[in-house]
Amino acid sequence: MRGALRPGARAGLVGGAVLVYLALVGMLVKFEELRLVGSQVTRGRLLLVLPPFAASFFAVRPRVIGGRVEQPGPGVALALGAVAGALVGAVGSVGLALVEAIGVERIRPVFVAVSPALVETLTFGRGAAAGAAILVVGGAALGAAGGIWRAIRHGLRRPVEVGLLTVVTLAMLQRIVPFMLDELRLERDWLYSRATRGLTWTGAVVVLVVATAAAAYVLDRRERRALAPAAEGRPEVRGWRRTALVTIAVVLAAALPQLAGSIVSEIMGTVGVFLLLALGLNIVTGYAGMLHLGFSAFFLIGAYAVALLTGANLVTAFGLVAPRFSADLNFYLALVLVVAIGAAVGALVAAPVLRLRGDYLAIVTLAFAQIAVILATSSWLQPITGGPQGLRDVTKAPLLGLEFRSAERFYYLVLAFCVLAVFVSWRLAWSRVGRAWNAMREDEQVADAMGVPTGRYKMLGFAIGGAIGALGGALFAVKVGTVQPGSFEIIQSITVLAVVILGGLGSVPGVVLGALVLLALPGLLSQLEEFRFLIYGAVLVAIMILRPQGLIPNVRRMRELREEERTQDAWQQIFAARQEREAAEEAAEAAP
Amino acid sequence: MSRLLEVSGVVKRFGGLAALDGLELHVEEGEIVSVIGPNGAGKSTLFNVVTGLYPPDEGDVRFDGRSIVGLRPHQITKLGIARTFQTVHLFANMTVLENAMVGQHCRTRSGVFGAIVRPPSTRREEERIREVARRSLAFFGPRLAGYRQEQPAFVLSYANRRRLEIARALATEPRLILLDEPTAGMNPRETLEMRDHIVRMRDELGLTVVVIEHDMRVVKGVSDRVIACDYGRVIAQGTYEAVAHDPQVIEAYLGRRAVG
Amino acid sequence: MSEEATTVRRLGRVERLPTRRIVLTALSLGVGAAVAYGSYRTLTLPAGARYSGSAWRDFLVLGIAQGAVYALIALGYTLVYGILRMINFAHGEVFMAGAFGSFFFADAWKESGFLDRRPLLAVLLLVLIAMAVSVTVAVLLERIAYRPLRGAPRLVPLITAIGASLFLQNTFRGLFGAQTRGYPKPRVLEGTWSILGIPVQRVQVIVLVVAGVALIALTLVVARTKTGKAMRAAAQDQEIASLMGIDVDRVIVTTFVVGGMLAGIAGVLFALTFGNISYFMGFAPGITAFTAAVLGGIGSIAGAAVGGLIIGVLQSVGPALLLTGIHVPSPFQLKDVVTFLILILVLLFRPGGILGTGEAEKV
Amino acid sequence: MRKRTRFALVALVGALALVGAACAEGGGGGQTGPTGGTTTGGAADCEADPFGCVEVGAGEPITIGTLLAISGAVAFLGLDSQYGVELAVDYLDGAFDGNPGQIAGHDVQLVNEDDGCSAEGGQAGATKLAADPQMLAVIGTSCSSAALGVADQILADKGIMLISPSNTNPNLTAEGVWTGWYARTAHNDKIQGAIVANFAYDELGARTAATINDESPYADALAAVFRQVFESKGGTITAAEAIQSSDTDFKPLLTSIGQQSPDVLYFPDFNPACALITKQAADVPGLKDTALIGSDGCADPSYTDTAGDAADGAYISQPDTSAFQQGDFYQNEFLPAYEELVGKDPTAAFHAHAFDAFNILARAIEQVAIDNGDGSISIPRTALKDAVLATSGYQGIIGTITCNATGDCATEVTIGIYQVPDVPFLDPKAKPVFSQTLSLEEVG
Repeated sequence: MRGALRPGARAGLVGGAVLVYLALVGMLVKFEELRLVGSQVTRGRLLLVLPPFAASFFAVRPRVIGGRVEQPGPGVALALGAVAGALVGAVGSVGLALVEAIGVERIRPVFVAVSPALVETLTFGRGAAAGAAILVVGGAALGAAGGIWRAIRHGLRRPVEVGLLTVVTLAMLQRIVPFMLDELRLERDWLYSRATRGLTWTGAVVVLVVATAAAAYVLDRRERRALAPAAEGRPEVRGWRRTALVTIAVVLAAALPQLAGSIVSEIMGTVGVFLLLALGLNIVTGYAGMLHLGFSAFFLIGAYAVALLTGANLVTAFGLVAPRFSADLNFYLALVLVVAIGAAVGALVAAPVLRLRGDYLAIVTLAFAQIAVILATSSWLQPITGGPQGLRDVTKAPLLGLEFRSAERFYYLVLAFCVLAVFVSWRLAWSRVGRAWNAMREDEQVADAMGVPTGRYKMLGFAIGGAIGALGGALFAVKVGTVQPGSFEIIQSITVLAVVILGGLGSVPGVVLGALVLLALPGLLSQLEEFRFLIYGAVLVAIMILRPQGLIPNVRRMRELREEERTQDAWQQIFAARQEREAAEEAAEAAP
Repeated sequence: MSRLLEVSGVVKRFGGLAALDGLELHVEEGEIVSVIGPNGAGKSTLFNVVTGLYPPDEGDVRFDGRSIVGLRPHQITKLGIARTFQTVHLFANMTVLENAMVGQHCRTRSGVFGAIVRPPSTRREEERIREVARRSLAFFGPRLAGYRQEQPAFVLSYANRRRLEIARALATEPRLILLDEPTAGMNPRETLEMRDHIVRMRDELGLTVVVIEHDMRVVKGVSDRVIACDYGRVIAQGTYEAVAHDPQVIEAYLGRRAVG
Repeated sequence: MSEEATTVRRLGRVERLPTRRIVLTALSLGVGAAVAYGSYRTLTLPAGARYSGSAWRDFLVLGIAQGAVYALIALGYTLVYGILRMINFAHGEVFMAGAFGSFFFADAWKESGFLDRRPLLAVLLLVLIAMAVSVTVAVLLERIAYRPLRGAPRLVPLITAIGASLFLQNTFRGLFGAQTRGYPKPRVLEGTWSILGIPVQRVQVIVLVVAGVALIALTLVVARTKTGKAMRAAAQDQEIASLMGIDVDRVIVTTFVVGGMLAGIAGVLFALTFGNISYFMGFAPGITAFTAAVLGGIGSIAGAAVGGLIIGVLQSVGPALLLTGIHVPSPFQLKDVVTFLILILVLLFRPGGILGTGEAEKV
Repeated sequence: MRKRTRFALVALVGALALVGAACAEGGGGGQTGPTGGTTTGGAADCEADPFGCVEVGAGEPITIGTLLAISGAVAFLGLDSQYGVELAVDYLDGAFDGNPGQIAGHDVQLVNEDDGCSAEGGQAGATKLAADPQMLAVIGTSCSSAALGVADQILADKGIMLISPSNTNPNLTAEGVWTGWYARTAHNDKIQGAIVANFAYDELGARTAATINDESPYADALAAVFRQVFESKGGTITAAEAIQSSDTDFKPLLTSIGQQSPDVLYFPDFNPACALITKQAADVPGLKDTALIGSDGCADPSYTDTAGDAADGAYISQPDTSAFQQGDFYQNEFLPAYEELVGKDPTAAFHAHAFDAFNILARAIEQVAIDNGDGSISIPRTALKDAVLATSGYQGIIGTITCNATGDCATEVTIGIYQVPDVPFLDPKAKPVFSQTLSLEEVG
């Protein structure tokens, strides 16, 4: 029995550590205020409930024992869960006791989040002893619930999980969805309360029921389809469905500002700008295989170039003045120049460093980006770049009398260029040029020996990547209307690289999805306030561990993966066969 | 017959060690020449120098009468020299067909504009690339045909990887092909098959072939002429029989008497 | 001769001239001329505007001290890179963690007077504490963020490293607050000591001594001990090393432990030199140290040390020497530009870094 | 695969929720939406107001946004202001007791966004805040770059007042740039720059000066104003240097400045740069007799913590709040409450400005809110803006607040020059060595 409870103890301690972490880092208190459902379910309370529940959920996970998957039965699950949950509570109580013993005022100079408010939260306003008791007992109860939950049949559990997740998501989006509903002129008071701003209980229940039912239906259908033998003629159906899906996607993309309103348009505008950058980087890193850590340099070049070419003003302490060099071109004319500049700079930077191996190239590109930012900030170039204060009054890209000032309009501008860039990327991928890049990425020397002029193709990759990146920069300048060096720090390069790798190196749909996930999610979840980057970092780590090949791996890597699965299958078969044999031998031995 | 390849006085040093030490050899058009010699004799270095991967320290390499020293590997490939590698180097994640299509790179020219706009000329060219690649793969009969062409290269068996590497070289439409141990790691049946293919390369495709080979049955079966190397020099050349009985060659292979 | 000509013609666009060599030569000549000109103009400025000899000496000493800290951080990058071929972007945060961890003790000991009473012991203890904290963070980092990705595509751990870096920064902000804090220094370390007749900041002396000892210790460990051998073996080829009975996982953990220890030392030295810490402090030195590791030849221990020193000196001497004379406003703002340009130049001529191996790929 | 399905499901359920909502509307729902709510007293005002009214139903909170730099390297600045706002909400009932007070009988709901201290951060945050039809006003931004031409314009387009506690860039309230919906309790750089120049030239008798500014627009502008005024008075600028705020090693730079031995070195930066400059300047022979002057960006305890003894005798320019500190509110009530909330001394100098900004806003709301008699109120947007801009003679922590025609509410600013260790962030009763009051008109 002691051995059996070990996973519970381990999960409980980890869960306790998480609870303490959440408390110390200040999330528990900070998140208290936001109400998710009614006035009872708050973000902070949800956070408090989560560790014991999750700990027991993990404690009760199926284990592979002796090659067989074993799912603990309900009784064991209950016990294990309760142990795990109680331990989480106990760890919290120990922390609480420590705080009481040492005194809040003495801990606080070190751990700033240990405040009377935190103690209040953790003791539920009832004093230390009662608080500790509540933590342990409540933890055990939650843990037991978590254990039982895990023991429930998958087919029942899954839909409810989806339902709950939906409720929480909608509640977290309380500063977006209600306004969307408003803009669509839909009644929303039944769903979102005006007093708490969160979901109403009615709304939450309705959403839960609907989402659960929908999930159950979909999951059930999928399972059944998976079991059914492949029907004939399905490829055509698929083709038809794909067309329909693409059509729906296009219509949705086109109607997005009308449907979703300004916040989503704004976020999508940012996503679009970064998508352009990511597509550019995807050509350099994904197609041609050269690690580029300083892609924000093209972003900067595009933005400054368009600002200077279309007559933006310098910001100084004494008002706005014209930069020392500038032109007053039409935006679209300027854009052609900007793209050319981006390509030229890309090629020029690449030229001297073509021989460098991957990581050295990475640091050189990083240096290149740093140099660009420092020069843009410098007093030396201030008469042109405006130094720290930058340039403002960038053109709003008037086209036939139409300006792209509002987030909704800008969305269309950036959408158009994104579609263009996706098209170009896609065409390039499946062409002689794309093949040459691919060969180079696989093995540079052999590609050279097979007749691919690798130097030229590297430069070409940099040039095209740079051109697309500069285009992104130009649109960024139009979007913000202001160009400042602070917008082009290294972190932007890193974000773009993360988009490409997260999405799947070399995969255009992957890059699109990566941009949506990495840039839209933090924008949407602004509920996380100052903890945004903390959670962003954690999510980045988690996603990469769970899906190292990217969200949508490119076709070539997908093949690689299937192969892995196949080998795994083979191993399992061998393993199973051996087990069978061993079992038979054992049986034979046991027989008299 | 004219001299297609002429290597004269080539020296290539790595650190203090001379892998090629004043190597002299030539290959006539339409010939099949085997290069033999013990490990470290400089055979692969010879290929690397000829194909431009290593610049020679001294000496000259002439192809079809012109010096090709200082040219980049892709330029040499474009002139008509193709090669395979001692250890297989495929583009593992590309399909079999794509691997062969890369070989056509130097014979085609459509660029970024063509890729994006895809005018009729590009489409025709792409069609041609595909055609040549298929033909090169078809050289090995059913081995690399059919569904295999859409598979990624890394799923191929070892022998097929060797074959694909040769097919990729053939797809560059060379005049001279350099094969670096094409039968290494193959079983006896596959080895014999490869021997026939080497002969077919000259007879059917009209290629000049230089092959580095350890398997003496193959060497005997294909060679018009055999060149034996040791210490970066040619120690004997001539017919198989002559070279095989050359005392210097025998000594090189059977080991030198230790000094003293 | 005529044959040559026909070849060139037939090759068409194909170049025969070693373009690269020409470009490189032109570039080096240009840069050399610019450096010479800039230095000449600076050194011949009118007497009032010219730097005195002691100013140059101070620049140099400062650069070396700063460089020693960079070198310690750079070693963390180099060690991890050597074995995992991965840029550990979160290493700057490991460094920050050490400085932060020791801060609270330093602060308390300043209050209690222990720091001034027994400065040597106190600093030693601070270093140990910082090492402990940094090692903990480094090992957790490896366990949670990197180990599950062993064998994943090469760039993937780079992203988890970035994620971990953000996570750690914000964790420290949440735990200990957002503001910059003053890091106390034992009174003994105020002021200067005279070494060979040159007045040197006492803290800088400590920095140089500690960094030197750490470097020598590390070199000995890697060269002499069994663990060191295992590390070198794993750096050569993990697979073979594991076949030879080396527990590669353990070697990797050891690497992170060693890197963490050095980062912890660097953290305290940095905090003592500049007297302040903040949760953001790891980022900029991290990038610089990484640059130093590459400049010296990433994967090479001596390279990291040399790279760190060169970068330190370049940053403090470079802008003054090269830019003042040609009247670029605010030359020190451009110190990173100077540093990075020199880095690029070095890599052009020595693609493997100053002490790096060329590592020619074999076909 | 599993995950993708889950995302798809979430999307599907979202769509279903929309459909559900549509049905609810069709069926009448049975709940009353405030948009259709009846207004009695304020109907005329609301109709007259080009931006209409914000209707706050009975029991519903008043929504006020903050748009401050709460993450990244400048989090210390934005969080400090945010705490100021939170304390102001707490103090609405006249006591710092942890229980929030009310405005016009309604709770206050704060919606916090991050301005990222950048133009694009300001744009994203302002767009999100502006999308909320209930959004009445926003306290922000922390950084001038987030407001200038970005947040100020986006919010103005929606008739949402933006009141900044810490923007000091002169352009924001400059003729032709001011949006009409922007006000600030922070002092215009023009005043601080001018007073520091006066102090240096007249009081210290300095004739040569050097400046060091970091890459923030704040520092760049302040240093520029200082240089201009100092030169216009007849002084000479020997060096106008710039640094990166992440730099730690300023010795070479200071040595080069020391070549000219200027009488004054002005560095309007943030810590740790301020502190490191001060500390390292002590070791530079050329700067032995140079007076060091930092700005309000330097004014927090880490300045002296880091610089140590080297800071002794250095000057810090910051708003002279001594007159009000003697009133004890700041010392005896505000600061303890701040420490209670945050667990630390203030990290920056603008919490008081944020507190005051919120209070003039709250006062204006009280003034213009129209009580509909049923517990709901209507707040006309334009009237609210006018009421804020009409603030006159309000006694805040930072002094008497009177807004001028272009939104500068700290119009008569008293900047004190303090000398370490006699500085407010070390000794709350500190007295400045020099104090001057200038109005915006005087500095032009």
